[in-house]
Amino acid sequence: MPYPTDPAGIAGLWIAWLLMLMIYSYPLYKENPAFRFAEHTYVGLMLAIMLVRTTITTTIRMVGPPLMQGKVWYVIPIILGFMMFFLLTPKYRWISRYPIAILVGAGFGLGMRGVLIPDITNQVISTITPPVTGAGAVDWWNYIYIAIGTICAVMYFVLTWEHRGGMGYATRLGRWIIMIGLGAYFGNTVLFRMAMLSGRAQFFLQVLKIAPM
Amino acid sequence: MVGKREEEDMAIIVSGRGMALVILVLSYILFYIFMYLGRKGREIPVRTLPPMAAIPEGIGRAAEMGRPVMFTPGIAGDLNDPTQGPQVLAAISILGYIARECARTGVKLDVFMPIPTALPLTEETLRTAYMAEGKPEEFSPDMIHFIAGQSPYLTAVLGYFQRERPATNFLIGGFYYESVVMGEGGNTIGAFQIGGTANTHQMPFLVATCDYVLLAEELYAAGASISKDPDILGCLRGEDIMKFILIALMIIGFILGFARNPALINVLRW
Amino acid sequence: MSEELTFWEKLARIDRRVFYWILFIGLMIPFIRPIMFPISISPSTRDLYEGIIEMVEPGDVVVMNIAFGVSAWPECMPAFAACTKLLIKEGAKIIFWGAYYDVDLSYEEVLRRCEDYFKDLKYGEDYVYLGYYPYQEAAVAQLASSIRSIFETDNYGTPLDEIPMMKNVDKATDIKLVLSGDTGDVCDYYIRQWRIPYGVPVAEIGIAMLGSSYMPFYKSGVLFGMSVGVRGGAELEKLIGEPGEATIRMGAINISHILVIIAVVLANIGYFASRGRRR
Amino acid sequence: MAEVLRREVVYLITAIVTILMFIEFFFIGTWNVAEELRTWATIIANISIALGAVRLLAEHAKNVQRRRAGVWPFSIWLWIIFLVTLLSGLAGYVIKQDAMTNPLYNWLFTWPYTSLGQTLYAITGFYIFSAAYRAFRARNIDAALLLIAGCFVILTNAPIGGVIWSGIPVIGRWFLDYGQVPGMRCFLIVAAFGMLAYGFRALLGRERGFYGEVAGE
Repeated sequence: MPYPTDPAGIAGLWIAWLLMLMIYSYPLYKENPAFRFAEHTYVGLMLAIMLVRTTITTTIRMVGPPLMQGKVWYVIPIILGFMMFFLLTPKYRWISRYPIAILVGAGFGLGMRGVLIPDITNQVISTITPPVTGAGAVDWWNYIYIAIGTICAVMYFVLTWEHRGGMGYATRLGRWIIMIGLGAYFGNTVLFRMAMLSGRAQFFLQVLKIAPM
Repeated sequence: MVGKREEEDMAIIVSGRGMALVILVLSYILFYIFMYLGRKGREIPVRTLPPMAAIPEGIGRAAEMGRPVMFTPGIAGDLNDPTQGPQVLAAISILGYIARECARTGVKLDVFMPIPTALPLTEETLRTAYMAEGKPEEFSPDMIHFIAGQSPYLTAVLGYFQRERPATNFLIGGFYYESVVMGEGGNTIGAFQIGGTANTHQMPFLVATCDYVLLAEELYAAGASISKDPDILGCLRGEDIMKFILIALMIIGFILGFARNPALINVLRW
Repeated sequence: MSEELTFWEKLARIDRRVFYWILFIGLMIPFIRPIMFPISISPSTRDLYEGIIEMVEPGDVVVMNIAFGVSAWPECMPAFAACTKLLIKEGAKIIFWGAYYDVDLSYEEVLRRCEDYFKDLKYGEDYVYLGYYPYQEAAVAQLASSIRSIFETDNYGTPLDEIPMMKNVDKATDIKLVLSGDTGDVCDYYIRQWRIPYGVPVAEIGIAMLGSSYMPFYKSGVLFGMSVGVRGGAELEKLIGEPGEATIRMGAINISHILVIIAVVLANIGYFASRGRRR
Repeated sequence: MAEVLRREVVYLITAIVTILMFIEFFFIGTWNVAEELRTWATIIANISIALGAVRLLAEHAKNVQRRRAGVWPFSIWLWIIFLVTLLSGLAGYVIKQDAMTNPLYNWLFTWPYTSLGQTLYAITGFYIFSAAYRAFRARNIDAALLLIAGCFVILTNAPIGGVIWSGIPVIGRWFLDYGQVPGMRCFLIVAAFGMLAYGFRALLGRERGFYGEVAGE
């Protein structure tokens, strides 16, 4: 955002800056009331923005027009939606199971039918697809590494048989290969977290007009 | 490439999705068979998991040093959450085992529980464990420290590490970033640590800070090996057979790959 | 406990807050005095860039899915803005929608960052903003079968049939491609409900960790390209020839990553040194 | 009868919805029921987001009611800021069909909310750095492999890695483009089967965590 010029914007900028310092007083100093204040501010804001955007306005948007067009049965999902709130009353909690049943059914139905091709067959196909014609030794090495690595790593997750004999060696290799995967994941996590933190360091300077906004 | 809805003569199954249907149906049949066998009393063993084997070692260490043991399932999810819930449930099963070991050796156990919905179950599990070891009087609800909210929870656990210096920490369950902080805190006081989670984003931190880690499905298997739930164990056996089938397919395909024979790939694309 | 501490043991006892301060101050340096090094382009980013150029013809309708919150702007926004610019250059018509409740602000930020590009475009003819849909697989699946069953109107209440660019667009098959900027697993939903059943090309422009978890999808051709976090953003900025926020931020990435490496190396030297002594 | 309504009927609905989704995917034909159900599920999910919020707000109301030491003033503040934001957003929606048009809501959203969100999200950066120094040790082969791969990737992601030694990005890129693939692919495959098993148990009514049955009753 450009450096604001109106008073409300300038006030907002400095309040945002102060709230940031209040949060970072926790790691940089210790837990204190300022941190708690800022944390509670965030939760209050988040809940309100969430409710405004989701439950209230989006429901009206999704259900309003069809009801206007005379599709009366759109009342049913609304009633089902509000039946969820019985989850909060121990005695009538079972009523909330009906909407949950639809959510769970749709969620698992879509999820299970969805994972079969991209997560299973496509992965097997990709593992056993040899490099294109004219590929060099490096490509063949990568083909062998990925195929053997995947086989051993999947074998590592065989959980109801003891890993004895040859399988023991394969699964040990499998675990190492999983560790290499997690290592790369770790490297990417560091990138993500540091990018986020650098954004805050930049903002710290921007408000003080040391860095350009 | 990917199957589109091309209406073929006499075809019932959408093209390109046949293999997916085969995998789905085959998996379900296998799950059902082994769940059925499990319920009939057939024992399905879970392979030796080094982290589980290390639990008595960790508790023995605490007994030697005369210090307590800490357990926490992380704050990632509520029991009702379809991805985090099963992890917390498995963790609570493992807690039952830990509690029995602690009761037997007389080691003090502290449980940090940030999930309100899991509180009753935790209490029940601990009570049962102490009862099973014949020491119901040693159980007290004060062993369970309930702290809501991520940062108060973190502060409480770190403070506890400094004060009580637990000999062994169990960080098993559904974790968010608290895994880094607690893993580090436990390391600094020289605790023996056993971790476990199915959240990929926290696995690297647990591996880097813990002595033993239960990865992904291992967590569920460990939980089931203690709770002896025939449904979960039966499904695990079924999953394993499917994994063997996939492994066999990959080995065949890998060898065919050197000959550039696309037969298997074409079958999988059916 | 009272025995003499070695150098390494003393070093290991430094208060953790010291590290926090070092890091926070270290991160500020590059914003005052930029540290720039050439950036190489990774294959997944290049595939994303070339894929868009190859596939998108002027007039094609493209979906930009905003599935990251305001909180992930520093990581996701540069790549997202760069892709928007590229799509506009290619003449695509863009549908924006999002699965995060704070999507409104993110959408406004995209418009602001690509101001120069949007000023010649007309809302409703060249781009449209449909707003928020619930973070659910069912919603994404339903968007694939009928956009109108989730969004009867655009975000400002205009019925979709009255919006010129939406007239003949209702199903996944009417969409040329989907670019999803994620912090969570929404792209999984697009893979399962758009890519596989309808064959719509999908690419990921999310946080860096997804660069690992989605790598198998990219390798198996399910995703046609992938931009990895802020680094991907910097690469895209280089490819479209407009160095921006991500490029500047690479300076801070340099500093912080070097600090992390030094920390890990020092810690492990100390660990092995003191372990050797104990034996 | 009541028992049947509470359990079996519920499991039956779950199973029917799940199977409908399968049929639509695998078999040729038009399946309007499945589409209608998905719209319903979306609306239900959208309404139920409020559930978490209601729970949290009730928790804070309780804090105030019981004057929980050190917490209740913050809980009051949370309620105040919640109500102000909610009402201003609704005012904007009622007047101009768009909550963002209310200046107060827009201001709260643009400044405090954005800043706090980014700040809280970034805090882990600190923890990772100190943990890198104080805890990430190559204590066994697993951790050693993880750290080696991790360090190369870290240096590859930062452009400076290639300046230090030109071999770093080559090795790091190998880890990113090939080295991590089998491990991550294995997670995909294993998680997919895990989901099939979990969903199958849900289909049979033998997995009940999400109905709130485990958490007591």
